[in-house]
Amino acid sequence: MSQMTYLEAGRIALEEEMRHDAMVWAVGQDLGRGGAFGQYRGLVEVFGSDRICDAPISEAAILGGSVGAAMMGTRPIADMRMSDFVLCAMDELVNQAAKARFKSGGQARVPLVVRAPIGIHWSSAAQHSQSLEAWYAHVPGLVVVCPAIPADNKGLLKSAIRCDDPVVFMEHKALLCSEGEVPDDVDYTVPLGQASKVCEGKDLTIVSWSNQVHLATKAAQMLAEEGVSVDLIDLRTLWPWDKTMVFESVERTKRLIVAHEAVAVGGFGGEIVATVAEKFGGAIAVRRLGAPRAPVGYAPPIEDAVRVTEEAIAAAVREMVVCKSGGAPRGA
Amino acid sequence: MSQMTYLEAGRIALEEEMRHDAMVWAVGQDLGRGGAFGQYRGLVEVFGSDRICDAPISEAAILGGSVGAAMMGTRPIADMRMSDFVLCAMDELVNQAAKARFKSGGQARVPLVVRAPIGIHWSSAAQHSQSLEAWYAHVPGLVVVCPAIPADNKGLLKSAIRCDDPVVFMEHKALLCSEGEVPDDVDYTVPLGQASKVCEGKDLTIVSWSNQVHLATKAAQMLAEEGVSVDLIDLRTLWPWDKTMVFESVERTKRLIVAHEAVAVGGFGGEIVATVAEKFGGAIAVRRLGAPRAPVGYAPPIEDAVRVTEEAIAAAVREMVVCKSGGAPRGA
Amino acid sequence: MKNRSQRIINVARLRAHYLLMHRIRALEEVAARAFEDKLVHGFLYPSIGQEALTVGVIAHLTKRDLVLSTHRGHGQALAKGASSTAMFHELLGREGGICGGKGGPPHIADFGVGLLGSNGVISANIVIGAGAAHAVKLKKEDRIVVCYFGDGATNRGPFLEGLNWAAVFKLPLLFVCEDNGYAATTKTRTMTAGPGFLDRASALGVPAVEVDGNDVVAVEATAAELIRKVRAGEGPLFLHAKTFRVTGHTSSDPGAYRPKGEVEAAKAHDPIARLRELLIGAGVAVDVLDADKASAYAEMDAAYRSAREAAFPAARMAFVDVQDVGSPLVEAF
Amino acid sequence: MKNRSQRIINVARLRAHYLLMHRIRALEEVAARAFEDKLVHGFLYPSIGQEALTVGVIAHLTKRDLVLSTHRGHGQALAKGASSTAMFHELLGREGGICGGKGGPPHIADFGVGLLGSNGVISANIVIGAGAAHAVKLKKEDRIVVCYFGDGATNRGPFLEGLNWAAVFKLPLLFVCEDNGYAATTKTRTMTAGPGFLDRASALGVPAVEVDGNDVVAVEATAAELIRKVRAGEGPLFLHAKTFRVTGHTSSDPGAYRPKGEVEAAKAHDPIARLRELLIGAGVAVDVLDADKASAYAEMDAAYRSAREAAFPAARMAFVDVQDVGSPLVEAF
Ligand SMILES: Cc1ncc(C[n+]2csc(CCOP(=O)(O)OP(=O)(O)O)c2C)c(N)n1
Ligand SMILES: Cc1ncc(C[n+]2csc(CCOP(=O)(O)OP(=O)(O)O)c2C)c(N)n1
Ligand SMILES: [Mg+2]
Ligand SMILES: [Mg+2]
Repeated sequence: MSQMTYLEAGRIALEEEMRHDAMVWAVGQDLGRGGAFGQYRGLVEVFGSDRICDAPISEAAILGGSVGAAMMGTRPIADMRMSDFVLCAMDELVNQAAKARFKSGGQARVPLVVRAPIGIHWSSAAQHSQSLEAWYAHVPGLVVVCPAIPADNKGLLKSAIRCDDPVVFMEHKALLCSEGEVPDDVDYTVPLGQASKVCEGKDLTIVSWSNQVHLATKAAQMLAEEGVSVDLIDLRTLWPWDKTMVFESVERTKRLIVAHEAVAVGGFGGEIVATVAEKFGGAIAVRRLGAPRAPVGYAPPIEDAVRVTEEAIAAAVREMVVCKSGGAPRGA
Repeated sequence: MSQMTYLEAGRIALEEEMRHDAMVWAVGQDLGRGGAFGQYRGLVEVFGSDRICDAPISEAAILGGSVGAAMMGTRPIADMRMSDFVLCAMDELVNQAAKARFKSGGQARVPLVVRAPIGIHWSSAAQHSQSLEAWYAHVPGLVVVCPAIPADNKGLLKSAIRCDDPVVFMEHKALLCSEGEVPDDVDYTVPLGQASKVCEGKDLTIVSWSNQVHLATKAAQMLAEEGVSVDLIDLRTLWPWDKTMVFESVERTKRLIVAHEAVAVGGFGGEIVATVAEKFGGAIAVRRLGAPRAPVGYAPPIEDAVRVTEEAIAAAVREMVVCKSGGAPRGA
Repeated sequence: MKNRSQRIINVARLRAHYLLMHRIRALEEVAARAFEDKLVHGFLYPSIGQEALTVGVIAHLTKRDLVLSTHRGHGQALAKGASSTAMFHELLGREGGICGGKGGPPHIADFGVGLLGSNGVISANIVIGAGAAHAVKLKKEDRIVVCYFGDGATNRGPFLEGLNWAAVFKLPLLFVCEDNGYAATTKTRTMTAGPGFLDRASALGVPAVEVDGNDVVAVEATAAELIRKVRAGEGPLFLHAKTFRVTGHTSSDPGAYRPKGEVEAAKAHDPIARLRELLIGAGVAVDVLDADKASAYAEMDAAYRSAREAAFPAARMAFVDVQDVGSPLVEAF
Repeated sequence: MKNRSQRIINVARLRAHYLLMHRIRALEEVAARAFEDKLVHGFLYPSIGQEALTVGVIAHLTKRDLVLSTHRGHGQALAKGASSTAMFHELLGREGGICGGKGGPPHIADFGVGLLGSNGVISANIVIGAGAAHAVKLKKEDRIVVCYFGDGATNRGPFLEGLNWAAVFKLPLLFVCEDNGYAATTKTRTMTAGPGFLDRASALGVPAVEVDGNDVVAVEATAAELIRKVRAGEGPLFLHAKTFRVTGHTSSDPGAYRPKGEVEAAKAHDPIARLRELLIGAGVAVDVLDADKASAYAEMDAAYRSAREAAFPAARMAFVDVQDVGSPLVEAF
C-alpha cells in the first residue's frame, strides 16, 4: 500500500500495463508533456513517443484511429482530454467502436479505453463540465467506468486496459488531486461490474459514483451522528452495474437514494431507480438526486446551484427515513 | 381534414411554415431532389435552392452552420438524414446549439429544428436504426419531439419551427408511409409538451411514443377483447414531457408500463418510471419495455429479436393486471 | 524474348482481371435480382461500372494487406478474396453470412482475408483505416492498408483528420478516392469547393495522383508505383480516379436526377468492355472471354441459390458478440 | 499634399491602434493579476503578443459586422467594442458580466457589438461562423463575418467542413488563422502535415494570403484588401498570420515546454513595441504614447475594481436562459 493521488494511481496503472503488454499505448493531445492534467507525466521518457503518442487536435482521428488500431490487435488508450470533447468523436465511439464487433459478426474486437475526465471543476463552465455517463450506459457494446478513489482508479484502469471491449473510462477532474491508499501489487485489479461498499448501514441505501460518492460519504457521516445509518454503495462501473449488491442492500434497508452529479433528467439514476421499482414494487421507497436540467455556469453561485450537495443528500435521507416511513429510524 | 401520410404531413407543415415566415429554410443533403425520404419533394421548385438548400456530406457544418444561422435570426431546419448521423455533429448539437443561449447569458437564441429520423426500418442494421431520444432528453437546452401519427407530425413540426429553442425532431422511418387524418388549417399546431390520449382505460396505463405507440395500440385492442382496458398515452414530446396526463392516468389505473423501441437500459422509460415511483411510491406498479442492450442487426430474426412487439406488451400488461395485483382485471 | 513473355504474363494477369471484374459485376447483378426477388432485406449500393479501380489496385495486395471499403464495397470484398457464397448468405441475412447475417450489404467484412470492412457512415473508414495503419507501424508489420472512399466523403471532417494523421505519422496507407461524380443524388462538384481532390490531399501532406478509373491497365500501373512507395515506408499516398456508377445510388433508386444521356455516355467507357476489347486485340479468343463471363454468373447464381436455401440465423444470435463484459447474454431482460 | 494628409490620417489611425493594442494587453495583464488574486474562477487564455492581428483586421469592421473569436479572444472582444468593465465582471463571475457571469473567460460574447462569441471547443466557431455568414447572405444583409481561430484548429474536421461550406455558398466571410505556433503545449507543425495553411485553405476553395501578424500596418493593409473583396461578394477569403503568444497556454501554464530563448526571441518582435517605434519615427511624442498606455491600464484597473466590488449573481440565474419550452424554472426538481 502507498498513499498517492487518484491521478498518480492512474499514471501507475498505465505504466504497469504498458510494461506488462507491449501492445498497450496511449494517444492524445499533449501526452508527451504529460497530458492535460499530468496523468501521463514521465511516461514518454520511459516508453517513447510511439507509445505515448502526441496527437493533433483531431478528436475524430484520435478515437476513430484508435478503433482501427484496436481492431488490429493493439490496445490503445484514446485520451480525449475531457469528456466534453468526446462529443467531437461520437460517431467514432457509438457507430464504430461500440458496433464493430457486432456488425462484423464477431470478427472485429475493439480493446479500446476511451479516457475522458468528467465533471464540474474550477468554474470550467458549460462546455467543460459535463458528465454524460448515462449516454454511454445506453449504448450496447460499451463498458462504462467511473472510479471515485485512487485505488479504484488504478484497479479499474488496469481492468479497462485488459478488457477486450471498448471501455469509456471517466475520471473526475475534481478528484485528480485527492489522496488515498493504493495497493502496490502490479497484479492488483478491480473487476469491472463490481460495486464497493463505502459504509454499511441499515436505514437507507445510497447508490452513487465518481465525485458524488465523497459528498454522499460526508452526508452519511453527518447522518450517523444523528443516528441514521446509511448503506453507501459506490457503483464504480455503470455498465454492467452491480445489481447484486444494490438489490441485497435495498432489500435490507427498504429505501434507496441514487445521487449523481449529472443532470437528473435522463441520468443513470433513473435506470437504477426504475430497475429497483420494477423488481421490488412498492417495497422500496426510491428517490433520485441529480443536477437540475441546466448547463453548468461559470460564476460560483451559478456553478454551485446545480451541484448535489452533501446537505441535499442528507436532507433527502432524513425526509425518507423520518417522514416517508412515518417514524424514527429503526434502531436509532 | 385530409387523409395523408405522415411524410406528407411533415412536408405540408414545412411548406406552410416557409410560406408564413421567410426566415424558415431547410438545409441538408439531397434536399433539392426531395431529401433522403422524399420529405422535401417539390419544395425546391416553390422556394428555390436558397431556402431548400442542398448540403455537402458535412454533418458538422449542416448542424453547426445552422446554429450560426439561427443565432442570426433565421430559422433553419437542419436535415440530418437519419438520427445516426447526428452522431457526426454531436458537439455542434450539445456543446453549441443547446448551450449557446445559456453561456452567452441569454444573448444568443437558437431557433433550430434538428430533423433526424429514427428507428428500426427495413433491415438498415446497426448504424442506421438507432433511437437515441433519451440522450437528448438528458441535455439541458434541447426540446425533444417524437411524433407518432400524421396529424402530430404536422402539428408538432410547425410548433418546432416556431419554437425559439433548438428542437430535436425525430420522425420514425417506419411511419413515413403510414396514413391518417390531418387538419388542413394552416394554423393547426400541436403544443410542445402535451401528450395525447390514444385510448381511455382503467386497468393500466401505457406510456409510449413514436412507432411504439402503434404496437401498444394493437396490444390495447387485443387486451380489450380480453376485457382489460388500457389507458394509452402517446407522449409525443419527451422534453418537456406531460407529467400531468401521466400522473392523472396512473393515479387512476395504479399500473404503468412504459414501452419504447430504444434500448431499455438508460432509455427514457427509466426516467418516467423513476419519476412515477418517486412520486407515488408503491402505489403504482411500474414496468419498462425496451430493446435489449444489443445493436440492431440485419437479418430479420436478428432485427426482430430486439423489437418490443405487441405480444410482449400485451403479455406484460396481462402479467401486471392479473398476476401482480392478484386477481382478475377490475371491471372484467 | 523478355518482351514477349512479359506480354504473355500481362495477358494472363489481364484475363484474371477480366474474370474478377465480371465476378464483381455478376455479384452486383445477381444481388439486384435477389433484391427484386425481395430476398435482400436492406438496400444494396451497386458498384457496377466501378470495377476497374477495385481490381487494378487490389491486384497488388497480398492477403495480409488490409482493405477498408465503402458502403459500395462488394467489389472490393470479392477482390480481396471474400467468398461470394458467404457474401450472398449475408445479403440474404442467412446462416453462413460473412458477418453472421448481422451486418448486411454495407457492412461486409472478412478479417480472414484482410478485409476490415465496409462502413455505413461516410468517411468513418478514413480514420479507422489510419488507425489500422498506425497499428501496423507500431507492430512493425510488413503489410499495408488501402482505404477506399467516395468523392462525397471528401467533404466530411474525418477526411481531413485521417489524411493529416496518416501524413504526420508517415503511415503505410494508400487512400483511394472512387470518384463517380455523385454523392447520392447530388453532383459532388456542386457541393465541393476548390481546385480538386489532388489539391485537398496534397494540402494535407498526402501526395496525390490521378488515373482513369475505368482503365484497369492504367489503374494497375499507377497503383503499382504508389503501392511500391507505400510499402517502402515513404508514407501515405492518394489515388484519385474518375469512374461512374451505372446504376442508381441504391437498389431502389432509379437515378431520375441524372441528366439525359449521362448514363449512356458513361457506358461507352465501361471498364469491362474496354478490357475485353484490349484482350481481343491481344489475341484472346472471344469464347474464352465469354466462358470467363459465364463462369462468373454461374458462380453468383450458385451463391445466390446456396443463400436462398440456407436457414435464417437464430434469434439468439442477436445477443452474441455484443461485448464480453455486461453482455446481453448474461443480463436478463 | 495628398500624400501628406494621408500620412497624417494614418498616424491618427495608428495611434488609435496603439491605444487599442495597449488596452488589450492591459486587459490581459490585469486579468492575470486578478487570476493571481484568486478572483478569476476558471482559466484565462492570454493573448499577449497577438494584439496586432486583432486590431489590424477588426479596424475595418463596422459594428454591424460580425466577429467570432477563439478561447483566446479577449482582444477581439475589446477591439469589436465590448466593454472592458462588463468583461471584467464576467471574468470575476459577477453581476453585470458580459454573459451574466455564466460564460466566463472562454465564452465572452456581446451580440450588441456584433461579437458572436468565443468558444471553448476548438474550431467549432468555424462552422458556426459559416452559418452566420450564410444567414447574412440569405437575409441579403450588408455585413460580413470575420472568424478567428488558431493554428491548432486547422486539424479538426470542422475546419474542412466550414471552409468548404463557405466557398460552396460564396459567403461573406473572412477566416483569420492566428498562428502562434503552438496548440497548448504542442508545437503545431509537429502534428500538422502538408505545405502549410495557405494550401489547406485554397484546396478548400478559399483563397489565402499570408501576413506578418505582429506588424499592425501590414495586417491592416492586407486585411483592407481582403475585406474589400469579401464585402464585394467575392466569397470567403483566408488570412494567415504568424504571431506568438508570449505567455503560457493558460494562466496556470508556465510554458516550460518551450525551447530556451524562444520567448525572448519572440519578444523582439513584439507588435506594440514595433508600432511604438514606428509612431516615434513618425514624430509622435513619447509622452503622448506613454499617456495612451497609462490610460489603457487605468481603464483596466478601474474595470477590475468595479468587478471586485460587484455582487455575485443570484443562484436562481442558473436556471434562466436555458430554454423557453421545458425550462428548469418551470420544472420542479
Ligand atoms: C455521415 C453520413 N452522411 C450521410 C450518409 C448517407 N449516404 C450514404 S451513401 C451517400 C453518398 C456517398 O457519396 P460518395 O462518398 O461519393 O460515395 P458513392 O455513394 O458515390 O460511392 C450518402 C450521403 C451516410 N451514410 N453517412
Ligand atoms: C475540440 C477541442 N479539443 C481540445 C481542446 C483543448 N484545447 C484548448 S485550447 C487548445 C489549443 C488550441 O490551439 P490553437 O488552435 O493553435 O489556439 P491557441 O490556443 O494557440 O490560440 C486545446 C487543445 C478544446 N478546447 N477543444
Ligand atoms: Mg460518389
Ligand atoms: Mg496556436
